[in-house]
Amino acid sequence: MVPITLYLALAAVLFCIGLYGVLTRRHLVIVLVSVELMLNAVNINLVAFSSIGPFANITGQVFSLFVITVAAAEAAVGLAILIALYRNRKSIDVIKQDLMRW
Amino acid sequence: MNGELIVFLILAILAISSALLVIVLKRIAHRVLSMTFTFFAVAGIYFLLRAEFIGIVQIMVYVGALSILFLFGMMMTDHKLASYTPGRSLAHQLASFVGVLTLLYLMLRGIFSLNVPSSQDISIGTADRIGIELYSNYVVAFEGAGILLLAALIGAIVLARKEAD
Amino acid sequence: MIEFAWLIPVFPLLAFVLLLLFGRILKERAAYVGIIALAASFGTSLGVLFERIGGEGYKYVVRWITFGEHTITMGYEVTALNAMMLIVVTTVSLLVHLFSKQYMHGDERFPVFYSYLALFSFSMLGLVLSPNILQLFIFWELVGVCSFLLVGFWYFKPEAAAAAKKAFLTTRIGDVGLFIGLVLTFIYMGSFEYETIFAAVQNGLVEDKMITIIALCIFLGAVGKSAQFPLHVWLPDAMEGPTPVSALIHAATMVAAGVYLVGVMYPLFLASSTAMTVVAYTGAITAIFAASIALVNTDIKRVLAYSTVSQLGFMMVALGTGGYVAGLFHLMTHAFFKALLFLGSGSVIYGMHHRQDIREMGGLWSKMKITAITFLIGTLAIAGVPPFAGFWSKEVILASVLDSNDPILFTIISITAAMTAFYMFRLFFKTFTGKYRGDDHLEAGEHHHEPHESPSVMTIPLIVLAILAIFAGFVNTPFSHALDHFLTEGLNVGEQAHGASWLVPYSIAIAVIGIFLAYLIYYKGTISENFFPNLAPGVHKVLLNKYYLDELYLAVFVRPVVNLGKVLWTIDRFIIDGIVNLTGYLTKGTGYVISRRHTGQLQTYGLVTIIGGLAVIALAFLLRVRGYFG
Amino acid sequence: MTAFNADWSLMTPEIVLAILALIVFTIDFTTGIRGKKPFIGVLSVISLLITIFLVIIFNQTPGTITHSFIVDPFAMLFKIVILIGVSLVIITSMSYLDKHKDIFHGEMYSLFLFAALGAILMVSSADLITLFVGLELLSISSYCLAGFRRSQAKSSEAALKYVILGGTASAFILYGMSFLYGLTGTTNLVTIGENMPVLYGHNQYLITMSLLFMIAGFGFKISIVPFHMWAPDVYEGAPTPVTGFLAVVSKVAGFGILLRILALGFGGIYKEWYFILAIIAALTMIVGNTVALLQTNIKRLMAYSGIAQAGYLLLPLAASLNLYISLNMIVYYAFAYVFMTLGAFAIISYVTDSAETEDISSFAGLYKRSPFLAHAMTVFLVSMAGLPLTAGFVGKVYIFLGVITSEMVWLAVIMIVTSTISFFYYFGIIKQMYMRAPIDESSTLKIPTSISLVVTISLIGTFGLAIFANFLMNYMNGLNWIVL
Amino acid sequence: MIPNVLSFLVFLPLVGALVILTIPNEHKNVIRTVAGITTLVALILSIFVWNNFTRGLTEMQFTENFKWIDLGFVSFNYELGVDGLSMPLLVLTTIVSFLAMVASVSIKERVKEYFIWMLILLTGMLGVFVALDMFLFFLFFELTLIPMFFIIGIWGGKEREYAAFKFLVYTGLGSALMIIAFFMMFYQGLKVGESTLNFLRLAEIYANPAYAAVITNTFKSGLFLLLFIAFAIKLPVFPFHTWLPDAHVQAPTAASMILAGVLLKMGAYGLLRVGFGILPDQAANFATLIAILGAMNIIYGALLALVQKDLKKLVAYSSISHMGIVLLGMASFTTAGVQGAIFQLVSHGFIAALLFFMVGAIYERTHTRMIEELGGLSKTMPILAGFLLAAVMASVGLPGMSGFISEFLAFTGIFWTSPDVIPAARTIAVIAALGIILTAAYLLWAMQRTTFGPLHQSHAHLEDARPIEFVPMVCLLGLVILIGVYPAILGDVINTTVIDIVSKIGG
Repeated sequence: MVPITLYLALAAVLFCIGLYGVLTRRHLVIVLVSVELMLNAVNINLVAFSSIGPFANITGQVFSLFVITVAAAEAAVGLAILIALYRNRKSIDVIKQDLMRW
Repeated sequence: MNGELIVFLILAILAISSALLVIVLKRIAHRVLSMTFTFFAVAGIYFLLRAEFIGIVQIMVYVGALSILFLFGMMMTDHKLASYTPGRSLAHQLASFVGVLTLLYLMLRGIFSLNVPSSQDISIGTADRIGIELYSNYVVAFEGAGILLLAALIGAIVLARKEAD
Repeated sequence: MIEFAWLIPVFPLLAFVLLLLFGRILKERAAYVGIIALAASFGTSLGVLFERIGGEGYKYVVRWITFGEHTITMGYEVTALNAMMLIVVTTVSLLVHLFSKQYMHGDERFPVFYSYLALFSFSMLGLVLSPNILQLFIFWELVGVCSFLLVGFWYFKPEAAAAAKKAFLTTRIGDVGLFIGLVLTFIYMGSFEYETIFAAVQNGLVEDKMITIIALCIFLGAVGKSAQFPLHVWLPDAMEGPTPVSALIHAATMVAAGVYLVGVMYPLFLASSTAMTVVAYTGAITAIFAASIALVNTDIKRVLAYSTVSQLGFMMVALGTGGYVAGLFHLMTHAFFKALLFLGSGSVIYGMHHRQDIREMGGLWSKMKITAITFLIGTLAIAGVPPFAGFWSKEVILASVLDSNDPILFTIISITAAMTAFYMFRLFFKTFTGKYRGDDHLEAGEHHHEPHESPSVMTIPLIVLAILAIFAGFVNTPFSHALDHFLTEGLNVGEQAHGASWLVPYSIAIAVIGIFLAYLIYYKGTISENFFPNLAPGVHKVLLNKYYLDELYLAVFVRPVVNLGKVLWTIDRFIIDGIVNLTGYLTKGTGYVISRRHTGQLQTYGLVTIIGGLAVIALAFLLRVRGYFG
Repeated sequence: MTAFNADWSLMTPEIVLAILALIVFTIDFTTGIRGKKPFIGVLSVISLLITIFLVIIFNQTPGTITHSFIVDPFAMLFKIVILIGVSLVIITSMSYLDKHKDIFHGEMYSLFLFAALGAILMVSSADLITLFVGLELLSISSYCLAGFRRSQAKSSEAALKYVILGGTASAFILYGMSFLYGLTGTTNLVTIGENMPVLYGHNQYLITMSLLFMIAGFGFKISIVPFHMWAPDVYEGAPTPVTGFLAVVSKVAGFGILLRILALGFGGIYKEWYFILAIIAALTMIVGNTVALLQTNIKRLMAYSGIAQAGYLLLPLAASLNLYISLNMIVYYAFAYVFMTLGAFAIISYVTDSAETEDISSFAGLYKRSPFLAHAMTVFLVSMAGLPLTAGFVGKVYIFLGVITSEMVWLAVIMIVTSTISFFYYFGIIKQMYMRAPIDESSTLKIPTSISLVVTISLIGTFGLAIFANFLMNYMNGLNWIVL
Repeated sequence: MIPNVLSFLVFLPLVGALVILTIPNEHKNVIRTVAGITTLVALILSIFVWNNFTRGLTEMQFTENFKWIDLGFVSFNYELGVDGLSMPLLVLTTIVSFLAMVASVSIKERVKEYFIWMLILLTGMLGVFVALDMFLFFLFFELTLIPMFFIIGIWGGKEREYAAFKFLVYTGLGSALMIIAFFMMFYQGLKVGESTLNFLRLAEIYANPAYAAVITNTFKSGLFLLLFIAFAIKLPVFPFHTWLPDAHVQAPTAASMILAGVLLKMGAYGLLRVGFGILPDQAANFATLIAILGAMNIIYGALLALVQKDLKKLVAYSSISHMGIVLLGMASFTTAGVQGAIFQLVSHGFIAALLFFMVGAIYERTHTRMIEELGGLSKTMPILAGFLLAAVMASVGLPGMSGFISEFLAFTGIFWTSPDVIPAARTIAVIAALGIILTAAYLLWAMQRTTFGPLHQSHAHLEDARPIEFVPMVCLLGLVILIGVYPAILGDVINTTVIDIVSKIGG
């Protein structure tokens, strides 16, 4: 029987890796991937709580279902924007995306 | 019981390491691949948690759909960038690292301070239970999600559409 | 009749308004408006005087303002003193109006001049009629303004403009003293009404120290107005104004207001020996000081001006030594003969085509007889030769000084009297006797003007004044103290001194010495003009430069103040306002610094968000732990 | 009670709006993707108006569906604000779209409608899941809308920044929510709120953490410092009506939901978090107002001004007040904010388009080119600066009074001082309009009906709310805001 | 007896502005007339109020009151009323504004906007003087900022925009402090269960010893200091005065007239109404400070005026100097002093307006305000020069003109002050009295260099006063002299209120 804290810890780690990815990677696709990672971490939390949490019930898994849906939608939109941007700038280097500043 | 722990540790390590690979690898294809592994591992975690339905959804959506989507996205844009050295200034990377680490520390501290009895009986996340829950209490959200997907669809089409004609 | 006393100032006021509105139309006919108005006032005041001599007084007041439960009233009052003053003022004023008609002839601002004169007459008469000291102060200031206007009448002459400003400012200094004096009076005596004040003083409601302070403050006002040392500097400069103005304002009436003020407040002064001494010595110093300058000055009007200052000093001495009547008596006589002298000098200047330096004159006796004779009468009067008016008044002054048995004062006064006789006759001799020196000083292209006698409209006033200068003295002689009784009855001004019998010959002697010396130097020439200058060249130089007082004031008061202003302005602009602008810049600066974080790099944004978020939360909890937010 | 025997009439407005939105979309779909489609715009506005009407009808009586969907005055008022906002935005964009061929009209309108749907769904949901879905519906539509000028690099860039940071923010929110759920076993805010004090006793740290994660996430949506960094860029890049939409609708909706969570979920442990908001509010006002001083791009300037305004809106929450009074203030100011900001954006959208520059100088000499717009703009700016005879003034004074009565004088001082600073840039625009010569003297603007309509409505709103404030106030005073 | 006469009075200008809004730009004269008539009617109304104002009452008169915005725990009320303190200022406002309107004929471009702003400004100013509710007061107080910003910024001189912003933000900051103080005051009242924003009610509450435990003296003192600074900025008091020279100099003539004539008075009015009215004891405690600042203002302003090269700046600084007398009078806490302060408000209102008008008229002709570029103006424009001289004399405090009365009363007051209110009152007073000399010095010096002296060639042919210009000049001078000759006309209106204010200390 694995204690819930380990699951949560795993989630936390993944979340932070994702966050770090968002903050530092240059390749936009990877940045989007990192966002997905964060959402996955959230899911782990939800599922863990819903299975072996103090008040275990199914709601958490329903929640995670919605999260997955939204994540997918977000990824789709993100990539669409990515492509539109690529058309305009011929680059998906994050660092180059600073037409607007100050 | 220990077996479960071992499985968990394997999956966890797999997940974390492949997640790290997503960050550190050079070739973009490799990165997306390792991302897929991460998703797999996570799915495994779900099974470990007896959340079969979610696990399956995870595999279908993430491993199936999203990875492909990302690969497409990667192909439609240039992949030369992949060969770049990770170009953020060291200061930036360091700052991010410190920041994220602090955050992680705070989170873990909270997580390990958690003092609730984890319930022994594992509730099994079967499709029917989820379905009932979904259509009884969360029907509103469900409909909302439908619209959301439509909106995302429209948006994605409009944005990704070729400028021609 | 007496209840119509208010008409006396109103006539000139009407004239003023009339001239203000229609001056442009009236042109030189403006003179008649003024003359008629003054004549009317003169008539009325004669009537008032006779009734006052009949023994009745009159007072009428209306509420002026109420603050808290205090009420101040305004109105008019006829007393013995101001009945006398009314006559003096109206007479001289009327004559000056007449005189000016010719003297100012052809000046483009002729109507303006008359309107100013009218305004002055109004203010002066109002001053005289005031029932309380606040109202007196109000008119006091008004006459000051009139003097400012008239001195600066030829405003396009820089000297005139400067002189006007100087006159106003210098007197203003005194006025502030007076102002404070009034306020204190009101606070301690609860009223501005003379009776109330005097009653308060006599009943010892106010401690002596305060009485002294008040008296001195008020006296400061008098010092300013009556050009006493050290505030006398404005009067000589004021001679930049038209000569009739000098005669009216800076000889006969306004400058005497200071003396009049002391006279009016006399019981207050009497109550403080300190104040009396100060008055006496200020007067004495002024007298000899001015006289000494007059010895060497060569501008006919300025000599007269200094003599005025000196004579006012005499009056102060008199008042300071308890000679209430003496002072005011001299005030009256002086008004007449000094007006005479000024108008005389005016006539001379007119005859000399507006040249004023006595070194360019001489020998005018033959050329302008009436002027010369009347001028001589004036000179004799001021020199104190019996039976002319000046003699009598000066005699009483000496009497009261002697009575105060203060040897220093007595000597000063005696010497000054002698000096007076001397410089006046120096003036007379150099102007009217000897040969005409006008042509010696002709500049290139300037052709000879033959000096000529002035027309009758100018000489008639001279004659009238000459007569007054002769006979005015008889109202109060050692043999008949008419004025004495008239002024002092029902008034607590102390016992009036009536000098020892030897005073008459003594004062005559003094006068004669002065005259004789002048005769020797400037008529006979047995002593060279340069004898005394060579004797003590330093002194002569100092005297010529009026003791360098103007320069001193400039260096000690004017320049430092202006510089202080400049310094403060710099501070104001660069420090006080600087701070204001700096705050603005700092705010902008903050904005700039912050905005630089918006680099357009979304990952920077994320980073800032994370770090910032952590920081904010840390800060929040830190403050919480520190016990803020309860 | 399950969903099957619930009183669905409560949801009428949402359902109707959803249907109408779909109809609009279908019509657009059937009429081809290109070309002008003003009728679609009109349709959308009509459907929104219908929804407002329905909201007023059906949301009078409080009620709930399976505790996941609540109808209460709070929800109703926020819905009205939001719907009004969206309608104004759509009307504005009708004239905007005429000028910009590269935008697909129908889709834009549909997305606006979906976003509106998401927003109103969000503000009346008391369940984390419903709430989250609504939020994402709003957000995702906004991401797309921000990038709608596909030919413009700036637009795409804005969308990109928005989607990535927005996604991260969602992740934060969700992470926070996951703990909330885990520790209570329910996603229902009401239940959570009931257990909160006890829960806090046990897991103080985790609760605080989850709260902070949510504050961070929602803070991003309502762009408060330090979660505001994205706003200026996105506002600048997005099509102007969309900027208006972001500045008003998403912000107000975000406030609504933040309020809902804090009030319902964490109301019990109020003392444990208000001070954080206080500090955030202070920072927000300072940063927003000071940085705005230097802006030359009008949309960017409005972004910072919007940040500052968010600070003011946050104050009632930060100040430890009676909840209902805070709600009074926020709702009143929200109304004021909608009118003055959207009025301003309508003008900005039109003026910047006709000048083909977004620099403030595009307003130069506007008083000559179009007095009406100039005067109207003046009114809106004055209102935003919080000067008299406008709704902004009343609202600001009201909030200020509240802050004072909560004994947070330092906060009050910061508020009033920063809003004085804001005079600089608001009147800087006025300076351009009245004290600078127009770039070309001749050009007088022909104002399209749609713009003048929006401006007029906003003008009426801005003045009306001030002079007849009492109607709204009286109504709100009588309210039992939140049904528990 | 007109019902709600005050509301009519206050909002009439606003209506006028709306009317003008409907008139097309090119009908300049129509616009001018409408504006003029509106202001004239306002003037007549105010005089009507003045006449029906019952002397000798401490109560507010012509009161109006209804709940405007009810916030549950408090309500912003629409409460108007006048008493002896506000009555004269009300009339002052209408008079000066009307004359300013007349003086505005010199405005040639953007006439419509100009008059609209002027009228809105008038509403604001009138409102300030009649509002009894703190919120309302603040509203009108702030309202005056906007039009003045536009008027300075559009029709002003070279540095107009800088001046406009400085005025806006600086005085805006002042009102910010004010509203903080107001609401803290309200909140303390709320604590003792009295929810009101009404000045008079608050005065009662703060005077009530029963509440002393909650409304502590330290709190009151802090409050008063805050209020003082807030109003000091408007008044203005050294060192918060630096906005004034810029604003006054840059503003167009009419605006300068209003700025100096009315706007400054709002600060003093606020100080009297709120500071002295509600916190009399604290005011008394700070009396020394106020008196010192007053003396400082007098001397400082005078010294700076002495060295100004720009005639208008000189007048501006003279305004600062004259406001010092107001402070001095207030601080004395004697009937004489306070009445003197109010007299000074009114008299300076007229005199400053007149001076600024004269300066404006001269500038209009000579196109310079630099003193050394002027000179000998009496030659070419005797009438204007004459009026300028009269104005200067009034400003110097010549008896027979209103300035003297206020100076006299104020100084009597400060000399009268009991030592326990102000320890060194007399020293301060004597120092301040030197200011009188300085005033005479700088004004006469300016006269000597502008109207006197040799004529400046470039001004050989200048047109003298136009008929229209006689209206402001004669009216203002007439009023100055009227008050100077028969001060009771003003004194009787204020006296009772003054007694009331003074009686409050130590109560």
